[in-house]
Amino acid sequence: MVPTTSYLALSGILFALGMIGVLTRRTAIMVFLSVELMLNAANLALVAFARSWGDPTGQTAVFIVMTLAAAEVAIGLAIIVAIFRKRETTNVDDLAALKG
Amino acid sequence: MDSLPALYLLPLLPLLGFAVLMVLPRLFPGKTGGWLATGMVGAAFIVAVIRYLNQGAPAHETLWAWLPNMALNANLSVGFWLDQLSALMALIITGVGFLIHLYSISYMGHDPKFTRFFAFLNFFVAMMLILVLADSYPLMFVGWEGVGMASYLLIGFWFNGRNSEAGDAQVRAASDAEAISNSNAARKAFIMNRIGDLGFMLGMFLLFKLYGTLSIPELAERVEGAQVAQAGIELACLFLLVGAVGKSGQLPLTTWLPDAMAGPTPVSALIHAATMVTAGVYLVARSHFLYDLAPNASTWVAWVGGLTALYGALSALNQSDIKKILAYSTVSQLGYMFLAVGLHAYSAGVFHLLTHAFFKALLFLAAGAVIHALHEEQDVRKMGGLHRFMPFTHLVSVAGVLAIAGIPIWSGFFSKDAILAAAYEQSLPLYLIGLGVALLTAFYMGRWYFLVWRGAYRGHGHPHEADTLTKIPLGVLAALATLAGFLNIPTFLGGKHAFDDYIGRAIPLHAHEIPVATEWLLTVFAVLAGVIGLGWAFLAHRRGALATGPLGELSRNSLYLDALYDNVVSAPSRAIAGALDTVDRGTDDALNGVARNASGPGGLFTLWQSGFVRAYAVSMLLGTAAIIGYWALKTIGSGA
Amino acid sequence: MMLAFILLGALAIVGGVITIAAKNAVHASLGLVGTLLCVAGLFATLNASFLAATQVIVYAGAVMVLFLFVIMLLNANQPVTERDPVPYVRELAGIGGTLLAGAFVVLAFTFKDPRPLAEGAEALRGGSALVMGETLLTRFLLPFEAVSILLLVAIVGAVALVQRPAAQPDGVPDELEEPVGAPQEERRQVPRGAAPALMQTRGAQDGEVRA
Amino acid sequence: MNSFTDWLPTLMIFLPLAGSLLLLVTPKTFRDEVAGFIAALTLGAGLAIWRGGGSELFRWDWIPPLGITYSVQLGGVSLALALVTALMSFIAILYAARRIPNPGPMLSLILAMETGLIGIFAAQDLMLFYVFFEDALIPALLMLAMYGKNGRMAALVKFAAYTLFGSLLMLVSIIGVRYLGGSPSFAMTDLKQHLVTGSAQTWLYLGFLTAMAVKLPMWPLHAWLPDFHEQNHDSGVPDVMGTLYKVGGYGIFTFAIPLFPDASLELRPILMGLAAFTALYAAWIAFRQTDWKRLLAYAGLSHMGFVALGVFSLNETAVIGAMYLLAFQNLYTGALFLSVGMLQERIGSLDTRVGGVMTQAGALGGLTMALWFASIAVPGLAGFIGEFSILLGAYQVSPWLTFIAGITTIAAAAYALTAFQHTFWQARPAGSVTVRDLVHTEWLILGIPLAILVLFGVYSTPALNLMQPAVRAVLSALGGN
Repeated sequence: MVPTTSYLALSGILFALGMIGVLTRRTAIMVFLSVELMLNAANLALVAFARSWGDPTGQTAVFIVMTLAAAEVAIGLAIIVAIFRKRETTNVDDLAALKG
Repeated sequence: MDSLPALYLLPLLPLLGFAVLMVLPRLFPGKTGGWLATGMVGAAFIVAVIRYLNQGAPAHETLWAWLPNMALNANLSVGFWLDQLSALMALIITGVGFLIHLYSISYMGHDPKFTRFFAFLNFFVAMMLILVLADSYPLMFVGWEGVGMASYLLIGFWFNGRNSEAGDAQVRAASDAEAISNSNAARKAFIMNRIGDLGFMLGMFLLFKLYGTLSIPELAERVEGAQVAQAGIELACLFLLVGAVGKSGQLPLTTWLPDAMAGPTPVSALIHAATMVTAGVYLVARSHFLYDLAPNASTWVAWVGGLTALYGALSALNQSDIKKILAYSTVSQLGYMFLAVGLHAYSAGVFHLLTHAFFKALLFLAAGAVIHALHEEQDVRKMGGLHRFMPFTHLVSVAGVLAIAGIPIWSGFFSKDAILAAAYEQSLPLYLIGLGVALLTAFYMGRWYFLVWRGAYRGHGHPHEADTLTKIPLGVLAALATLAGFLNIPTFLGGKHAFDDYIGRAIPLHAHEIPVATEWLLTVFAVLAGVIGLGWAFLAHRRGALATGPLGELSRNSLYLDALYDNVVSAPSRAIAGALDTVDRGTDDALNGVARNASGPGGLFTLWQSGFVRAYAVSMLLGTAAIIGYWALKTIGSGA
Repeated sequence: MMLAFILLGALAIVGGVITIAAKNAVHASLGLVGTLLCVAGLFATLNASFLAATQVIVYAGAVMVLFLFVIMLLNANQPVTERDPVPYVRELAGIGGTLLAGAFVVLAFTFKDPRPLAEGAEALRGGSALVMGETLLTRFLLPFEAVSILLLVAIVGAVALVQRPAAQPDGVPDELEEPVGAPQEERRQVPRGAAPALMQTRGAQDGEVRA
Repeated sequence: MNSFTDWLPTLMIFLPLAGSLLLLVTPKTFRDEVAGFIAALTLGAGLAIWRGGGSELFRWDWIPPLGITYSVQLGGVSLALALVTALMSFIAILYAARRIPNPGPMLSLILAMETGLIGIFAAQDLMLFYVFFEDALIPALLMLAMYGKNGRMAALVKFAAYTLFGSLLMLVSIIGVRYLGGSPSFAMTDLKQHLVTGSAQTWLYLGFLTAMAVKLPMWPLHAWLPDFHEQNHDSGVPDVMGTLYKVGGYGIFTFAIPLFPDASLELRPILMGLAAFTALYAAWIAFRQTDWKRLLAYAGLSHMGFVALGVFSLNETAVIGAMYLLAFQNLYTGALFLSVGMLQERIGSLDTRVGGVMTQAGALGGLTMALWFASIAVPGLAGFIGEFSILLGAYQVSPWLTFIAGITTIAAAAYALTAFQHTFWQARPAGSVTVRDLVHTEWLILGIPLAILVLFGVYSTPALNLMQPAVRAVLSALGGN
C-alpha cells in the first residue's frame, strides 16, 4: 500500500505546475487548461485522503468537483468565444479594461 | 474722631476733579478747568491739615470688601490707614501738589490740551494719596500702578509733538521726532515700573503665603507674634525692594527717570521729584516691621541706595539739558533716602524725603520758569547771565542750590547730615560714598547755577521774568526749602529733633550712640564737602570751562546703562518674539506637509494595480507560497 | 503497487510539464489528456475504481474534446509573440511555483494516517459504483441535486453566450449604433493573431451587422 | 416659589434662538430694532435671575432611555458668565446693525450663537452641555464663512477641525464617565454620586481636557485662534462672539474638577506649567504682531493662559480670580475688538503702524487706551482683581510658575503700549486721511463695557458675592487646599 504522503506530494507538485501554467500562458484557453490541471491535482489529494480515512465522502467530493469542472469549462469556453467575437483576440493581456 | 472729615475724602476729591474734567471738558473753557483742579487739591490739602493736627492713635477706616479672602480668612476690604508717616506724606503730596497745580495754570496757559493736563494731574494726586493712605498692600498697589499710569499719561502728554501742525516741514519733522521720543519715554517709564511692580506683587504673594493676610495692621501684629523662617522674610523684603527700585528709579531700573523729562516741567517737578519717586522710600518705611527682621535685605537696600547715589551724581556731572541735570540729581538724592531707610534710620530718610521734595520741586519749577522765559530752550550751554533778567527766580534758585548742596541753615544740610551720621554709625564704606556724593552734588549743582545764572547770556531771544502766578509757588517753596531744616535740629546743635519724635511715634527709632565730638566732626566734613564742591564749580566757571563737565561722554550717556539695556534686554526679546511668531505660524504648514507627502508612497501602489490579470495572479501565488512556506517551516522547526 | 504509483506519477508530472510548456496549443491539450489518464490510473490504485472510470470518460473524453474543438475554432494555435507587458512574471511564477511545490511536499510528509491504510482501503470496499451511489444518494443528496441544477444552468448559459444576435425585423441591430462620427478605417485594422478562418465567415455578415 | 422663576433660565436660553428665527422673517427695515429688542430682553431675563439670587436646578427627562436630562441652572459663576454673554451680544448687535453692510444674517447668527453660549453656561447635564457646545460652533463657522476675508476657508477648516477633534474626544469621555461610573443619567447631580476612580479617571479627564484645551485655548491646541480672528469680518463683531466662545475655563471648573478630582490634582503641575507657558508664549508673540486682530487674538490667548493657571491650581482664591477674569475678559477683549473695528472703519486698515490717530480722534483713542489698561490688568479695573487673585492663589501652589506668569504682565504692558503707541500716539503721517471721532452709538459701545469694568474693578463685592459661594462649594467638595 502506497503511503498517502506520496500521493499528497504528487498532487502538490501537479498543483504547482498548474499554477505556473496559469501564470505563464498568454492565451485564455491555455490558462484554462492549466486550471484543469490544478483541479485534477486537488482531486487526487481528495481521493488519497478518502482512502486514508476509509470514508467515501472524499470520493463523492471528487465526483462533484468533476461535474463542476465540466460546467465551468463549458461556460468558460463560451465566454472566450464571446470575447473573441467582440475583441478578436484571446490574449489575456489585451483584456485589461478594468485597469486600476 | 467722627467730627473729622473722612479719610476717603482725601483721594476722592482729586478723583472727582479728574472725572469731571475728563468727562465734561467743554464745561470748563479757558483756564477754569485748571482752577477747579487746583481747588480740589487745595481742599484735599485742608482735609490733610485738619487730620494732621488732631491725630491720636492711627485711624483705620474700611469701606467695602474688595479682594477675595486675602485678609485673615476673610475678604480684604478697601480701607485707609492714617498714622504719623502717612499723615506727613499726605501733607507733602497735597501741599506741593497744590503749589505745582498753581504753577501749572500759568505754565501750561497756552497749551491746547490744558484741561486734560489738569485732569491727569488730579488723577495723579488721587492715586498718590491712595498709595500713601492704603491700609493694605493690594490697595497700595492700586495707587502704585495708578501713579505709574498717570506718569505714563503725563510723560507722553505731548505724544504728537508740540508743533505738529507747524507750516514748515523742517519744524514738523523735528516735532514728529520729538513725538516719537516722548511716546517712547512714556512707554519705557511704564514698562520699567511694571517690572518693579512684578517684584512688588511677588513680595505680596510671599507675605500672604507666610502670614495669610495682606492687610498692613493685621500683618504688623502677626509678624511680631509668628516665628516665621528668616529666609521667607528676607526674600519678601527683597521682592519689595525690587518694587521700590522700579518705582523710585534706583539701579538697575533707573534709566526711565532721566527720559521722563520729556514730560512738561510741572510733571517733572511733581511726579519725578517730589512725590511719585519717593513711593519706594515710603514702601520700605511702611514695611519697617518686616525690614527690621531682615538685616541682609536691609543692607541690600542700603547698598542699592549708595550705588545709585554715586551713579546719579556721576551721570549729572556733564549733562547739557537743564532738566536732565536735576533728574540725575533726583536719582542721586533718592539714593540717599534708600541709604537711610536701608540702615533702619527711617526718620532721617523720611526727613530727607521732605526737604528734598521742597528744594527739588523748587529747582524744577525754577528751571521751568527759565525754559518758559527762553521759549522752550533747555540746553544750559545756550543760557547764562539770567540773573540780570530774572532776579526773583535767580534768588529762589540760589536758595535751592544752597539747600541741595548742604550748606548750613538750609534744609539740605540737616537732612543729609542725619543720613551721613547714620551711615557712619553702621558702615564706613557707605559713609565715604555718601560724602563723595555730597561733594559731587555740590559741584554739579554749582555748575548748574553758574551755567544758567552767571556769565554772559549765550542764547538768542530776550528772556523775561516769570509772572506773579509762577512766583507764588517759587517763593513758598524757597521759604520751605530754607526753613524746613529747623524742624529737626539735632541735639548736639541744641535742638530737640522734633521731627524724629513725630515720626518715632509711627516707626520705632534707633538710639544714636555717636559721641557728640564725632557728630561735630561729621558735620564739619559735610559742610566742607559742600563748600569745596561749590568752590570747584566757581573756579571752573571763572576759567569758563564749565560747559563740558568732568568724565565727559561717560557721564553724558549715564555710564552707557541705557545702551546696555537696549542690546542686552530689548533687542534679544524682540528677536525671540520674531522667532516665536514664525514658529507659531509654522505649526500649520508642518501639518499640511505631513498630509502632502503621505500621498507619495501611495503612488507606488498604483503601479502595482496594472490591470493585467496575470499580475494579480502572480501576487496571489507569492502570497500563498509565503504563507504555506511559513507553515511548512514551522512544522519542520517543530520536528514533526 | 509502488511501481505503478511511481510510473503513473512520473508520467503525470511529464504531462503537466507538457501542458504548461508546449508551444503549440494542441500539444498542450494532449499533454493534459495524458496527465488525466495517469490520474485516473492513480484513482484505481486508491480503490476509487468508479472515479477512475468517470475520470476517463468525462474528463479525459468530453472536456478535452471540447477544448480541442475550441482551440480549432478560435485558431488559438500560434503562440503569442510580442513583449509580455507584466514585467518579470515568468521568473516570479517559476520561483513562486517551486516554492509552493516545496512547501506542499514538506507538508505532505507531515501527514500521519489516522487509521492503518489497509483497514481504510478495506472500508471503502473498492470504491465501486455501489459505494459511490450509496453515499451520494444518502448523505450527499442535496449536493447531488444542486450539482444537477448547476449543470443545467451551465448548459443554458453556454448556449446564451454564444448566441449570435438574430436580425431584428426593422433592421436595427440590438447593439447600439456606432456614433456616426467614429472613423471607419480604425475599425478595419486586422486584429493581432485573429484566426483567418473565423474572419472570413464573420466578414460575410459584416455588411448588415455592425460588430 | 412661583413657577415663573423656574422657567427663567430656559427662557433666557431659547429667547435669542427664537429671535434669530424671527429675524429671518422680519422685513429689512425693522431688523435692527427687533434684534436689539430680543438681545435686551435676554439681558433683562438674566438680570431678573440675578436679582432673584440665581435660579434653582430645573430638571426634566429629555431622552429617558439614554438617561439624558434637560437640567438647567443659572447661579453663581454660570449666571455671571451668562450675563456677560448677554451684555456683549447686545453690544455686538448694536454695533453690527450700524456697521455691517447687510446685517440681517449676521444678527440672526449672533442671536443663535448667544443661545448656544448661554446654554453652555446653564447646562447641568453633560450631554446637554455637549449639545450646546456643538450648537454654538455652527453660527461661529457660518459667520466666518459668510463674512470672513479671503483666507477664511482655511481658517474655517482649521477652526472646525480643532474644535470637532476636541469635542469628539470629550464625547467619548462623557459617555465613559457615565458608564464606568454607573450613574443612571448624565445629570451632574447623579454623576457626582457615581465618581469614576483609578486610572480610568485620568484618561477620561484627558479626553475632557483636550476639548477644553482647544476651547481655552491652550498652547499646543491654539493654532486656530489667530487665523480665526484674523480672517473674520473687519468690524470685529464675530470676534466678540469668538471671545465669548472661549468657555474652556468654565467647562473645566464646572464639569472637570468635580467629576475628576484626583486626576485634576494629579495632573496639576503639568497643566499649570502649560498654562503659564501659554500666557508668556502668547504675550511674547503678541509683541511682534503688526495686525491688530492677530495681536488681540494673542492677547486673548495670554489671558486664557492666566485663566487656565487659575483654574488648574485648584486654590480657592485662584479659581475665583480665574472666573472673575474669564467673565470680565470678555468685556474688554470684546470692546477692544469693536474699537479695532471702528479704527478699521475710519482708516481702512488693521495695521498697527498707522500713527497719530489720537490727535484727530481723541475719544476713540482715550476709550481704547482705557480698555487696553483694563486688558493689561492695571489696578482699579476688573482685570486686575482677576489677575491678582490668580497669581496670588497660584503662588501658594507653585511660586516658579507664578513668576513665569508674572513676566507676562510685563510683556502685556510691552505689547499693548507698543502697538497703542504706533497707532494712536506719535505724529499723524502727512497726507493720511483725517480720522473722524466717535459718533453717537459708538460712545455707548465702548463706554458701557468700560463703565462696567471700572465699576467692578473698584466695587467688586456684588460679583464676589455671586461667585465666591459657587467656587467654594465646588472646591470644598474637592477638599482642595
